[in-house]
Amino acid sequence: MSGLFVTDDQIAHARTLAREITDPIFDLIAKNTTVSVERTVLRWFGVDGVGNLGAPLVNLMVDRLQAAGVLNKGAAYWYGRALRMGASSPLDAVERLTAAPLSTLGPLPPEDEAKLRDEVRAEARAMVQELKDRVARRDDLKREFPMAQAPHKYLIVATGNIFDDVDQARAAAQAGADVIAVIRSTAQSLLDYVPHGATTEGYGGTYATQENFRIMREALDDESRRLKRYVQLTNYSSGLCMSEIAFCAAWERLDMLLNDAMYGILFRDINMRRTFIDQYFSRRICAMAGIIINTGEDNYITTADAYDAAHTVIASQFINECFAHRAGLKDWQLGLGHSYEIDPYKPETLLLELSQAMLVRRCFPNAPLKYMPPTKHKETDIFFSHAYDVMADLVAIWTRQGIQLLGMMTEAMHTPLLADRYVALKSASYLHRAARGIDEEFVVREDGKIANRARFVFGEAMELLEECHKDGMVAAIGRGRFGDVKREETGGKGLDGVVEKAPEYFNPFLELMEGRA
Amino acid sequence: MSGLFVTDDQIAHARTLAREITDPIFDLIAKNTTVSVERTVLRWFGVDGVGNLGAPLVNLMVDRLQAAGVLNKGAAYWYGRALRMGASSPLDAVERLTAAPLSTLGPLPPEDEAKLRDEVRAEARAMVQELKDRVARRDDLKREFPMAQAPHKYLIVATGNIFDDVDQARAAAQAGADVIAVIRSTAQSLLDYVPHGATTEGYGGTYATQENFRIMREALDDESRRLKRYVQLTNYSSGLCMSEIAFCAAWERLDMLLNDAMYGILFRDINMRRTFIDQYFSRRICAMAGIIINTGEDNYITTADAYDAAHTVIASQFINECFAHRAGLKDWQLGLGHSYEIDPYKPETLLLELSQAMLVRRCFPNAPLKYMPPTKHKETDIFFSHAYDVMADLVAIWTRQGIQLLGMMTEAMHTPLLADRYVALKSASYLHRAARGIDEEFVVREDGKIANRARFVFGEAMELLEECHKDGMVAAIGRGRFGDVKREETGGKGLDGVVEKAPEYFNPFLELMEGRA
Amino acid sequence: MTTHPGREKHFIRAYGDRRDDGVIQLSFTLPVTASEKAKEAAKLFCQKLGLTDVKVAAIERAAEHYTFFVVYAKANVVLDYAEIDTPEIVIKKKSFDELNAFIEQEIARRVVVFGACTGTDTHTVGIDAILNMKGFAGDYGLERYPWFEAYNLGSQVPNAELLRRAKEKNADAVLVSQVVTQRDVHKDNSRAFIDEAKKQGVHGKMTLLLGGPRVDHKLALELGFDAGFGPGTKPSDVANFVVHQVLQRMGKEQKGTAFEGAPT
Amino acid sequence: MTTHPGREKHFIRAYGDRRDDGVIQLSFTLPVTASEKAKEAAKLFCQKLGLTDVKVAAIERAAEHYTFFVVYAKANVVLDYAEIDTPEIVIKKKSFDELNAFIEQEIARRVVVFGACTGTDTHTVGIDAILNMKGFAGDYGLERYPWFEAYNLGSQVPNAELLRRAKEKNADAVLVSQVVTQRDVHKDNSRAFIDEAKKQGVHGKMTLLLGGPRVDHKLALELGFDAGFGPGTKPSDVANFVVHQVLQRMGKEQKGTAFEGAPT
Ligand code: B12
Ligand code: B12
Ligand SMILES: Cc1ncc(COP(=O)(O)O)c(C=O)c1O
Ligand SMILES: Cc1ncc(COP(=O)(O)O)c(C=O)c1O
Repeated sequence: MSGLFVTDDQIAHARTLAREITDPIFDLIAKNTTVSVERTVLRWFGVDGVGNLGAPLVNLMVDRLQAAGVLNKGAAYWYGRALRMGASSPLDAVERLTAAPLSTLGPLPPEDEAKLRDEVRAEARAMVQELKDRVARRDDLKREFPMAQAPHKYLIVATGNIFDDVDQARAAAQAGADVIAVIRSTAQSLLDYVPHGATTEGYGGTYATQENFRIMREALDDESRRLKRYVQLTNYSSGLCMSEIAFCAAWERLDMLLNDAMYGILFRDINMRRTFIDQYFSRRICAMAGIIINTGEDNYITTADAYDAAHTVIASQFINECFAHRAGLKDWQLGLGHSYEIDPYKPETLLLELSQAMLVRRCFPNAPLKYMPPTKHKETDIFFSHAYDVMADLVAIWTRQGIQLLGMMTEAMHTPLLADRYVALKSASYLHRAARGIDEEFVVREDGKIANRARFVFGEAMELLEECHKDGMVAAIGRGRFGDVKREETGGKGLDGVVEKAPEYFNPFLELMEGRA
Repeated sequence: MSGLFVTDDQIAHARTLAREITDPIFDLIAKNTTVSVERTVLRWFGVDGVGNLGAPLVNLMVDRLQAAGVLNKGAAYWYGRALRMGASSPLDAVERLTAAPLSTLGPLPPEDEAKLRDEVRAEARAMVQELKDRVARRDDLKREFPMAQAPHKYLIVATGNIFDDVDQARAAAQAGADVIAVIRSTAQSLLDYVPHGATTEGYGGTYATQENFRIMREALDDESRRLKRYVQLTNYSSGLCMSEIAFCAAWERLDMLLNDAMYGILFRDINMRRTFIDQYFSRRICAMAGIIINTGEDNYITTADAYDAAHTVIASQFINECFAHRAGLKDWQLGLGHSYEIDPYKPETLLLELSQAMLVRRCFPNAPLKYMPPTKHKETDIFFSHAYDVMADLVAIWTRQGIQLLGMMTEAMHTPLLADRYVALKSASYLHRAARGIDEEFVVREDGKIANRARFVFGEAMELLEECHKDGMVAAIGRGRFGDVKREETGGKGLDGVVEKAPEYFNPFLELMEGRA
Repeated sequence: MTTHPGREKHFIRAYGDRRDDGVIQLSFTLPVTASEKAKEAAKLFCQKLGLTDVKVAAIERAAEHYTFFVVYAKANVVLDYAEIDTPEIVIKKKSFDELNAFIEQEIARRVVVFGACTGTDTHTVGIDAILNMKGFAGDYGLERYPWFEAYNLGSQVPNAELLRRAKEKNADAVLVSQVVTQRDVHKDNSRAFIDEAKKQGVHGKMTLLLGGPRVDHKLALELGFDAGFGPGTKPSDVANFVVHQVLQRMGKEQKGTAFEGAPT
Repeated sequence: MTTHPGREKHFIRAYGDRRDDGVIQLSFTLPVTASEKAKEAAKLFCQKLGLTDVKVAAIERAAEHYTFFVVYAKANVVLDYAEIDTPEIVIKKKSFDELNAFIEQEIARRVVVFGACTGTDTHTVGIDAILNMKGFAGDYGLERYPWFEAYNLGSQVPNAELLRRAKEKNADAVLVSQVVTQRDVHKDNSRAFIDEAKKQGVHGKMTLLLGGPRVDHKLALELGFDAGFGPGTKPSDVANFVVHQVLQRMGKEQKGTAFEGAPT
């Protein structure tokens, strides 16, 4: 692919721009924390469960710290204080902390402060090790039962009831699914807490809870053994609880997570600062837990027109990649999102889609990429929609997508029926079998429509990156450059959950993940 | 395409072989006529209608001539004699001829013989002119309402009832069909006469009759005007009445005909000699009437395995082409048949199918080609079968097929429902729109699997041609080289309808069509 | 649409390959393991639907304990097409310019509309198509009409807030979009909207419209809206409808007048 | 296949997205012009089939006067899966070698079979798959069995001729293939075959088998054959069946013994 469409220098320049575009955001990230990051810290120490009124204990504790104006020291610090107060368990620590008049607790003597930090660090190190051990178990299973060849066929289940989801996930796996995604209940991303326990009611999907993750992964472990083929699990972390969900997912050995640096901002009207800070911590966790992230650029072209906005996908991928690299993610973990979404009534759409997918491959040769099927222009005529999906299957195998969401012929109507998944899997298997290696059969003409379109889109993407570079991400988002959606820096949900770090801010997990401890 | 896979010399060599392979067959053709050829001559003079028992008048007359042992002079000669006996009309001529004791009619004085021939020739010339005028009307309509871009989407109707067929043909045209084929009733090819009049009963299809042709073409003329897009009509001429049906089709302004030099031999066990002689006269008519012929190589790989027998298709196409050229057909009239029939459970079938279709394109760059969809490996799972058809749509547009039969998702079950055609048309239109021009976007790698496979298949085809060249067509067919079907030169139906020409054999239409008069 | 004077009977059946052959296609899944027995069950299933000539074409092992079937069969259902009612069109739909001119003359003030995707639904593409400048399928959105004053509040707007804001501006119409329909969440939310409208005392005063891919006029009426708009709705349909409603509320047009493009 | 001791009830419904939701998919064409009225007709059509929650998803203009519909709806059909009968397997199917050895020992002569595609049908691929060396899907054809003597007469063979030739060789079984089924031509031809067999006095003496993509065991029995074989039949199924038949005719096995691979 090297040399195709654009020069390596042009691509390197895009990466430089992305780095400089994200620089100011990394300042912001360095200086601030959020309620969700702090809740994640507590979860990692083992604080689980819910209070009397159903609110998670981590929320009770962090809300209290925030109300007392001391969250800026970091929940880990207060957790340590609680331990020193004699807490016998994380739960006990929560109780002690929520009971004590925090604001009155001044700093300890310097040596005690240091000791506290050392103790807490030691515990954090142990918890990180435990996480790593859990992840290692997943990797063992993967080695024992290797996955099928890419593109990994990604199927969603979305009954609302985790037990029904398990049934359907097993069925999908038996029919050939490589990755199961449990779609979240509508608007969960706007909840500033992670629901608790196994859930059986949801709209448009099932709540993402740690227990649901555990139940599903357990079922898929079992199914992987039966099928002698490792079946991956994914869920969604973008939203107000990005890092907490990342933690739950890591702990429960999920394989992938939908995790985008900007999705919450654009599509859920979550505050920018909040999102940028949360995504960083969540990605650090993904990096450590060997979770493949899936970004959401495909969403841009469900609102904006896929032909006109093709360049926004590319520009955003460079930015998302940079955010990811700076959070320690490796290329193999980057399921950068894009999709087959151009209006099928336009001429030469297969050329256009190939052009776009090849351009993405060209720019990100080592990333698995996550390819989405047509959704917006799907018709209720299931036979047409099926044919339409088949072409996306072709482009996926042609451009060696690592992860391919299978299109559903009933996309325009309802969340998939069991049979819809079966139909999609059977056709995608056929396409993958039939067209595997097709990319090696042809040389793309540099003077053709595919190449010209790719160069044009890349050029527009560069302009957009230049604009972001010049005026800043905030301004570009403000102008609706991504997905036709405009957002303000101080607008949206969750800004009140952003807290400026105190100079003595303490987060041993971050230290460990950043390699500072 | 020039230079792709094989050299121009290799292709030229294949053509030389084909020519030499067909040489002995052209001797046979020159020396013999058949009952069907002679019936065609009478039809052309306007002998129409059926006798008391429903047998066509041309059959009554030719059977009588044959019984009397005088058919070797040619039906035209006896038609001339009847005229000289005072026949006032073709019908009257039939009556006089069938009444007179033919065997007793010795030759006329030489100058009368010459005069008779001149008169008959003059009439033949007039009838040829009338045919040409009719064809010109078709061409005018085509100019007024230009056809859609190729691949021309070819759809079949097969109700058994010509009036229902009309309904469905109109519906298909409205939904986007470019060519309508009326499938013949099962086993019509084995009838040694052409049924008469409009028919409403048939199995697996509708009888091919001149009146049915007229009815359908009239309906499509009307539909072409309404849609402002010329809609073509085709039918089947292979069989025991190959040339008669060709005449009926030419007269009724059909646009295409299924017409293969060997189909009847292989798939209907019709005698070889009979078929070779009939095909020649029928193709002469097609050449004159601007009818595009469709050959039947696709059938080989419904009986033999499509992967193993790929080369038989290529070899046969060279032979069919040669037969066609030698009957005056131009390249634009050669709808050489091939198809997308490889078992879809094999790996890399898209590469294999592309290879085959590109090879055919490479060998016959100026022929429209007729591409058939998958049939044999179609499943009763209509959703899978639909996806499978979609890939054939892709290969069709990619390799610029002139004529594309659309696959039916219900192929494995029943002759198409109205809805099946609609579904196929909508998807094929999408594919044609989406992938038009894709061939110009890529250069095929000469070291890839596609090219290697093409060269391998071409090599095998050359071997088969060499074998036919060395041992003769008859021997090759005897060994089951084509379609896994073995036939003997004197086996099969219809050999008794072959008649050696007398030295004074007279056929003014043949003279005209061969440019000898 | 064919009209049937004097309501002559017009019997129709399903058309497979011949008039009145009744052939239809079905597919469904049964929670059983693929087998001959499963096939028999599929056949029986169709027979219980009153189908005859049942051909269980495909028996696909969708999963260990699920079998997917494709069936062709005959439905012995006959309908009298003449009996199916659709309102007769009385007033022709007005074009963009005609409608603006008409409002200027007949209403003499800008028509105010508010719209949003309410509840937890975030699918704004539909309501944007109706309200935003750009419109839908080449048909301008209401913001583009000089004689409309259109407010699009976006997605996930609480019902109460949408109504409150509409009331503040004395809106003529409120447009609610509902796209997520799983387990009838759109109906629940729509009912909640109507309850809220009653509470705020605007029900029956403002024109309340419901729209979305699984919305139809009948459903919307049942839920207490003035009209419902389904897939493929054009902004101009909505604009025309709202203007007719305003005229009717002004007493300038008879209630229930049928017009072209009206929801059915 | 699950067995249900004591025939416990085992109720099943269609499974769409949830157990027992009853969701099924339909598609069909009505001979009317695409319109709202047509949509209403499609809905009514489905309701007349007893379906509820009818969602007419797609209304496609298949032609001027034909509309194609895709519908999702709920079928309120419940089946007791335990009530569906399938014979219990008593004898295991024998492999190629086992069967040959078995014939040698128990029958002690070659089993003679004749096969053809009769009437006007020219689809030989199916009968070839059963009889020819090559066989089908890796399973050898009867010609390959040393203890079978198989004659394949090809296609378009008149019924009378097939029977005559089989009688001449004292055949144990005659195999008829019927692939073209339009307007039940296969049934007509099969009936004609049975009439001819009666006329020639071989009915009830030789084993008569019918096969083809739309053939099933039930249908074949109804038509007067000893068995019917449908799509996916393997030559070994047929070989085993014929051997059981011969044994039964010899009185070495009880009539009606159920065995693995028997037609159902
Ligand atoms: C684009 C899209 C998204 C985008 C939305 C972006 C945005 N800002 O709108 C994104 C990616 C964010 C998204 C997310 C989700 N989506 Co979504 N999405 C779609 C998709 C692909 C297209 C919808 C669309 O834009 N249609 C085009 C518009 C123009 O059509 P329309 O909405 O029908 O509008 C027309 C008419 O209905 C009418 N109309 C609509 N509203 C109104 C209002 C009034 C007053 C009037 C007069 C007319 C009117 O006029 C419009 C023009 O004609 C559909 C699948 C499909 N192809 O339909 C799924 C779909 C709607 N989504 C679905 C789901 C489940 C979700 C999620 C809940 C999934 C999840 N759990 O993560 C999420 C969360 C959404 C939430 N909380 O609401 C399901 C809904 C299933 C169901 N029937 O309940 C669908 C059907 C996909 C599927 N098959 O599963 N989605
Ligand atoms: C190949 C083929 C042809 C070839 C046949 C070549 C040949 N020598 O056999 C050609 C191209 C010549 C052809 C022609 C026609 N065909 Co055709 N053809 C097919 C096709 C694509 C595949 C059939 C096949 O080979 N299947 C593979 C074999 C292995 O499967 P099978 O036959 O079911 O056999 C298995 C079992 O059923 C069983 N079995 C079968 N017979 C027997 C017998 C016994 C005793 C036993 C125990 C078991 C057994 O065992 C086999 C192995 O498991 C089908 C469509 C499809 N995909 O099914 C159409 C199809 C069968 N053809 C069809 C038609 C209409 C025709 C024509 C009549 C069309 C026309 N008017 O021109 C002609 C004429 C045929 C005639 N006069 O009979 C229709 C039949 C419609 C219907 N249901 O009535 C089909 C379904 C296509 C369609 N959808 O329209 N055809
Ligand atoms: C990157 C990303 N995150 C999250 C989601 C889903 O989020 P929500 O639960 O808010 O619908 C999506 C949906 O497509 C996504 O692309
Ligand atoms: C070349 C050719 N001729 C004729 C036919 C049909 O002939 P028949 O009417 O004998 O089935 C076919 C069928 O595919 C064909 O390919």
